[in-house]
Amino acid sequence: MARMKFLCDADRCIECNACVTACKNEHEVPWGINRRRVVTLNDGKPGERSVSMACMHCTDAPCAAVCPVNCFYTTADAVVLHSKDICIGCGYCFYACPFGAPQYPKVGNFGSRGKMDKCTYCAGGPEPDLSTIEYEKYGSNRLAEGKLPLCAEMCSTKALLAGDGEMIAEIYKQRVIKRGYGSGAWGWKTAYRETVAI
Amino acid sequence: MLIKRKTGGPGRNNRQTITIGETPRALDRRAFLRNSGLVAGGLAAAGAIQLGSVRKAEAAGASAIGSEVTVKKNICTHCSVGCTVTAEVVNGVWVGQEPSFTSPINRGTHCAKGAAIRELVSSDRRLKYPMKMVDGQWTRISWDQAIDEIGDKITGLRDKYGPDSVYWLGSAKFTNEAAYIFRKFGAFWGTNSVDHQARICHSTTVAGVANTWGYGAQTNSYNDIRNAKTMIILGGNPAEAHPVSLQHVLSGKEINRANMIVIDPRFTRTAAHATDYVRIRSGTDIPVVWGILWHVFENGWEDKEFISQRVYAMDDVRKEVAKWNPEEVERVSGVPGEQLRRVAEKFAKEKPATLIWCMGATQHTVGTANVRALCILCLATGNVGKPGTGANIFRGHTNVQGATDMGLDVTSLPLYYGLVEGAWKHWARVWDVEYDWLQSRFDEVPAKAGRKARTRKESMEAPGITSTRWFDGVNLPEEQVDQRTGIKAMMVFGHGGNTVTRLPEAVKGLTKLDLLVVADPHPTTFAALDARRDNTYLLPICTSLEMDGSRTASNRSIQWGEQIVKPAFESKNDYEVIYRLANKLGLADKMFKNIKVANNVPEAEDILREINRGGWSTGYCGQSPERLKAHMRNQAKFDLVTLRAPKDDPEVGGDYYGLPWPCWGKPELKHPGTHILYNTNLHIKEGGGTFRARFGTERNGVTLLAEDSYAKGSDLTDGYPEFTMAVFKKLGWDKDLTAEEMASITKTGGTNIDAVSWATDLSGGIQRVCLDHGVTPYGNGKARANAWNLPDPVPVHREPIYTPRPDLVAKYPTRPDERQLRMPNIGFSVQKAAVDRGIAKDFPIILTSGRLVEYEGGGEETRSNPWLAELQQDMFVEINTGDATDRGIKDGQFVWVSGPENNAKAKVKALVTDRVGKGVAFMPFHFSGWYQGDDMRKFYPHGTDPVVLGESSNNTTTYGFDPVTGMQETKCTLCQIRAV
Amino acid sequence: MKAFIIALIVAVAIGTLAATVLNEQQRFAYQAFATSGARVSDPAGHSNLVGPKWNGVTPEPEKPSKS
Amino acid sequence: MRRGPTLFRTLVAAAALTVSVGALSPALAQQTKDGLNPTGQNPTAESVNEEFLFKQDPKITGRISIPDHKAANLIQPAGRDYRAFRESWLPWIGALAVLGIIALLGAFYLWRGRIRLEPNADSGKTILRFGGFERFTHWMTSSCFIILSLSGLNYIFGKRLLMPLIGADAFGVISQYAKYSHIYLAWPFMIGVALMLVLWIKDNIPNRIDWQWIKAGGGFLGKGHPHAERFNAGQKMVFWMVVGFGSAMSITGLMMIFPFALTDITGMQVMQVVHSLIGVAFIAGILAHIYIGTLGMEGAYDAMGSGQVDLGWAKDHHDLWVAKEQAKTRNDSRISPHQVPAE
Repeated sequence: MARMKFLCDADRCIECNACVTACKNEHEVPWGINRRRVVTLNDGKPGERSVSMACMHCTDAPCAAVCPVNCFYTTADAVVLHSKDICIGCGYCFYACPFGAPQYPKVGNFGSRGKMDKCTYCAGGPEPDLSTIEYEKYGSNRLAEGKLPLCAEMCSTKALLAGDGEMIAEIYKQRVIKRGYGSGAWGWKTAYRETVAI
Repeated sequence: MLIKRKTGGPGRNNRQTITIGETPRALDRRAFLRNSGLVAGGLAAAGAIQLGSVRKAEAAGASAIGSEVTVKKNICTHCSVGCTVTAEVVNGVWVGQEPSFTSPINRGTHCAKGAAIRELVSSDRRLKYPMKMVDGQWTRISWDQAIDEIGDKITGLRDKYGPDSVYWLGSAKFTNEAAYIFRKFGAFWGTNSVDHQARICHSTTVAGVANTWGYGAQTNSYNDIRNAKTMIILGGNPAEAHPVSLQHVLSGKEINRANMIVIDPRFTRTAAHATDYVRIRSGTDIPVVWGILWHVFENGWEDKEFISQRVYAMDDVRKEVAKWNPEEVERVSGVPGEQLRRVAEKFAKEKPATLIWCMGATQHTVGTANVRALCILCLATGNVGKPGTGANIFRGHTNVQGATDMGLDVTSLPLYYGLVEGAWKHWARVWDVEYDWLQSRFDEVPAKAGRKARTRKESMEAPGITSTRWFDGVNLPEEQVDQRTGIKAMMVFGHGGNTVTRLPEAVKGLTKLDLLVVADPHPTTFAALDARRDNTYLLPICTSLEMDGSRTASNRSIQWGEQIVKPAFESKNDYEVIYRLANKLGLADKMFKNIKVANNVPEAEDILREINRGGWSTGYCGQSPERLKAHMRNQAKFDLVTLRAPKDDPEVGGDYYGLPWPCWGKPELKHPGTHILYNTNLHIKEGGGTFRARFGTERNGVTLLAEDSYAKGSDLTDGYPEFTMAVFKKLGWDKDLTAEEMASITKTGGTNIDAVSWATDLSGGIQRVCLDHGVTPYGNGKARANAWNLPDPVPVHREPIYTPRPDLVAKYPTRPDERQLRMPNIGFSVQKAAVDRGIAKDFPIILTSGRLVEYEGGGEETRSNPWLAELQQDMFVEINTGDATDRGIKDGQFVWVSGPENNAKAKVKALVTDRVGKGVAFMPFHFSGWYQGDDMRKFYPHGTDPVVLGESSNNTTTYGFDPVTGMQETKCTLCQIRAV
Repeated sequence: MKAFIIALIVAVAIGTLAATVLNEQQRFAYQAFATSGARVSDPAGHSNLVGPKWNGVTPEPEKPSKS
Repeated sequence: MRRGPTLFRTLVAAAALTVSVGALSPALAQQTKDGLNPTGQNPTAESVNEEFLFKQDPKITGRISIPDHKAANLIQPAGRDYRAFRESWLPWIGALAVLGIIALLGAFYLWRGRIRLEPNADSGKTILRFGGFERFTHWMTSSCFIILSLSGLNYIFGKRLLMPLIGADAFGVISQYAKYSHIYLAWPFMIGVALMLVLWIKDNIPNRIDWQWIKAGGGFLGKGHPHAERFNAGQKMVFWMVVGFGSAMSITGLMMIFPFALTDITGMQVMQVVHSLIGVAFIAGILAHIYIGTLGMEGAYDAMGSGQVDLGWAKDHHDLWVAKEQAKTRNDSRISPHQVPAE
């Protein structure tokens, strides 16, 4: 079974934000919730790199572990999803998440911030695949259609890779060997406790 | 490279395959629900409601519900890369976007704008119905009323002030067909004041490049950059302006381990990926290029064979370059000699090398000269006309190349036929109207201010007023404007109002206009500056995603876009609005004589056929709608790097993707198009070519024709002039023409058949015969290092009007005051005054401008798109950390940016960053809706205000125009920044 | 006992008051993450992901998924 | 056992490193000259990497254009440490604290049994120990505390104990309401703690008598009753525990109710850790308090029940206080210094 991962090749990422708007487009994500974002490091200085980040669908995901109501589950593709019916919007997952993925419809106070929302790896939620209710709560389910997350599919420079971890690691490895440099698989150590060895 | 999951088909079946291999820890979502046990109240019950999706169930092909998903392909309306947009449409609603993996240009990818483009057609901020301003209030009117009133008003203005009193501003977002009929409309109306955005982006490129080697366009393509071993990106930030192009740039960089040199005043997102970054002072491009060439010549790195065979007067350049020794270059531009030596060596020796430039090179008072210098750098190093080389000019809008080709330009007719009698007669023949009638439409201009009177014929051949100066055409005393009266009415189609410099003066101009018509999907800045009380109309136009037609990408590939959905709300497409207006004015029968019109909508395919019938000069003759549609159907067959389809393909065999012009001869000839211009290593039938013999055969006894250089397989093995019947007769090739072709040529030529040329022969016979002989119809000339017809035949450095280095002005002054394009250009006086008044002391910071990836152009459209607007919510100025500290400015706080003219000021947020050097500030130019500190949101018609508003960078920009094209200076002026 | 009952009533009253005040000052993500340059349309029309009332409650099922 | 301390170590290290980052950055900054920077770096070769950035700071932060500053954090591995604490440590600490105190009390009960009233001359008469407002304050705070602690424990143990019993959906709904009650009832609790502080602080200042009381084992261990004022040392400890833990819970709780208002993600994690650790300790402490106030000692409950206690009991346990009260009554005919008219 495939073990789905994201890998952002920072030596390709140009902070074009296509991944961000592709996500908005695909799932009709409202203003204020960013399932994916691009962070620029060392801005304006030589060595500047941008990295597109969303839920990394960690191995042994911290969000799932700390959730007081166990609303998370991991699919056979190793995608970390959650149930908005069970979620109580407590925000613990955000504290535990190394990548800042969880978002809430309301901000200001902890009380009634609504159900957590995060990147689903375009794999919907616990409702029946491709149902309206699934779409409305979690967005579309491209995985069930045999497609990959739209952010990666639309990445302007093919910096953001999505797919089976071993395959995308291999692609990245080939790239680094070909071009002679690479700033690494950002977040992999934290998310998957492994990195792409070149 | 992405991996599509191979297991299973779409939909539910696929899910099954996933659950089968379930690992013990993994939980299928249904299993998860099952395991969740006791169902509590209504919360979980929701899961049982409404099975089957309105949207994705169908998208996945699981046709549980009847309606079908149709897939439509169009072209992204933003930059010029030409990304294919694949839309999923259900019941006439655009419900989803899919990656266009088969497009050889974007290969499924998009930038932020392209990935969010679906929102454009359903945006709640669109203009929904025609509106008219009555006593300062926007009121809804019908289309019929709008066309009637506008038609009556412009007719009245024409009768009173002449046709030149109405200015026709077109759009780079037009399809080729709309651009073409807009230009045709201008001709039928009787004015040459028909312009569009190319004026303010690459007009200097078109002028400079065309004057060097023939055609003013990107010589190679985005894809071809993959072949380059060295690339210089000068004055461009494609990472933000053309993100998808970076896919090719970075792949090329990786595959070839290529040098990627970025020359820019700003450490851009592109520069972050460079192998060498050269920071220059804004406006010193020529010293830098000459500085590079100095090392090239000094070390003998130039391509001597190439120069002797294919370049005219390189020695004139050597003389100028000799002045730019490393010390002088460093003194003027700040770049140390050693670095430029490295750049020079790489560019000259690690070949193929390509030069990429954008508006950082073009938007200057020396824009044309900059472009010329860049071309000369390519010529000197032999980096033109081969894969991986060339001047890869990244243009700005989806169809700015096409709209330029279609003649939305004050100096030309469609397809670069100049405003000369022969050209007018050519188009009169194509249009099937009397030349004399066309001439009668133009104005007679009385003598004034010491200038001679102008006849109708002279008016017909006089370039119009540029879009950069339209408000000067309103504001200036009438005797200074070289036409009967100043401009009285603006007809603005798809063009933002905030994109021209000196906005405060544009506002003044707006108040004085007798009529303002804005035809656009959004109200635009023109409509929202609170400058007018009445005689203002807004016409809702659909986006080009809602219409059929072709678009020419920067690489000259022409792509057919099909209507994705019907025009939203009450909006209409450009074809219909132009047709209705022509109809109202009584011009429709003549204008659309040979074009099919159904329900007031001219058919795009038929317009393209008319373009094919007249577009010989640029090789727009072979791209029939049928061929273009076949290309869109067969996108997957084109090679990523060569853009060529395999020869054996039944539909598109051997073609280059999008039949990049020139695509010679009639469509039946099946010319493949020209991927790389001036490539002598290919037969012309395979897309080869030579430099264009456009400027005669010799000058002062020196030949202008190529020597010992010719395209592969050519019957003529030396330079040759462009082909006319006279030349044909000399060569005896006239016998190769068919009787039918001869009849057409005879009809065209009339009494002087010898003058019929490859560009005016409507039969296509001359081009066909040329192809058979392996020669380029336009001749085989030399590229010009000395363009004697330009103000600076060999580019020389001239300091910006507002320069931070007044000490250099004496040695490098701007050009003297002169009259250009019906207007005075008093740049010299302004520069002198600025130096005398010590402006550089009060305004010590260089202000430059540029693009953001999220927005485009004037930005009304993209700022109305919430998915994009969320990412850039505030107009800002990038200010160097040091400058910010000196002024006590913190990141994110509001500051006033003030400019040296009109007491201009702008309230923007500070973005403190080292992207800009000390003494440099940068502002993006996409914002509008705040004016000198005031929020103008309430002036937009209700509900049509863009999501994000901000100060326009042009509130603070200043005087300065290129002498050749009237290009404005946006990249180098001065400002002061203070905390609010 | 009276003190105990009153204590419970007052506790609930203060709790309710706190709930009201906290909910009152609660800000939607689209408000919190918008600046003075932007006027964001009320995303109530957006039925996706966060529910029509932006409270995380399951959206009305009869709403069309996209319009 | 290793991850818990790591979190705190990183926190300390974070503070220490903030200084050194400032020292490092000039080396990276561009050299500028006259508004120009023609230094010709090779931006590709100098690209930053994760390892380098983690050496500077335990979390990687950059620039982002959306106005959500949290989003500028790219990677914060401390989330893993937070998780390790919450999932590997906290349940054990919590269980140990709560079950441990129950076990201790059980053992104590078995050993000592219920401490009975010792009838003496004054038995049968009563004296007002807590006025109505005092009792109101106590019960408001304590009832809130019970709900807070139950809903609080639910965050830790709910999914382990309750969820398997009733299923995810029902548990989700219950937890949702538990969360609401936790947040909203925190307010009367905080008010209650504040009132207690005001009402009882003057009777709770530690003094020498307390020392004697402690030395005498509070009367639990030895024979006879050591002297005590209104509150003996044990009660004072409960008071200060309530005030101290209550304030700590309030501060950390408020920080969590208004997330990111005053602190960043690291701060939020620290608040979480502190809140939960003190929480379980508090629960354990209060369990002991409940024991001694009800089951553990006959007669003690009346103090908060009706407010009237057996005078004999009072004289045994709070002899100095009774003496003072009786002296007052003689002087100005008042029984209780805290009389509430409504009662």
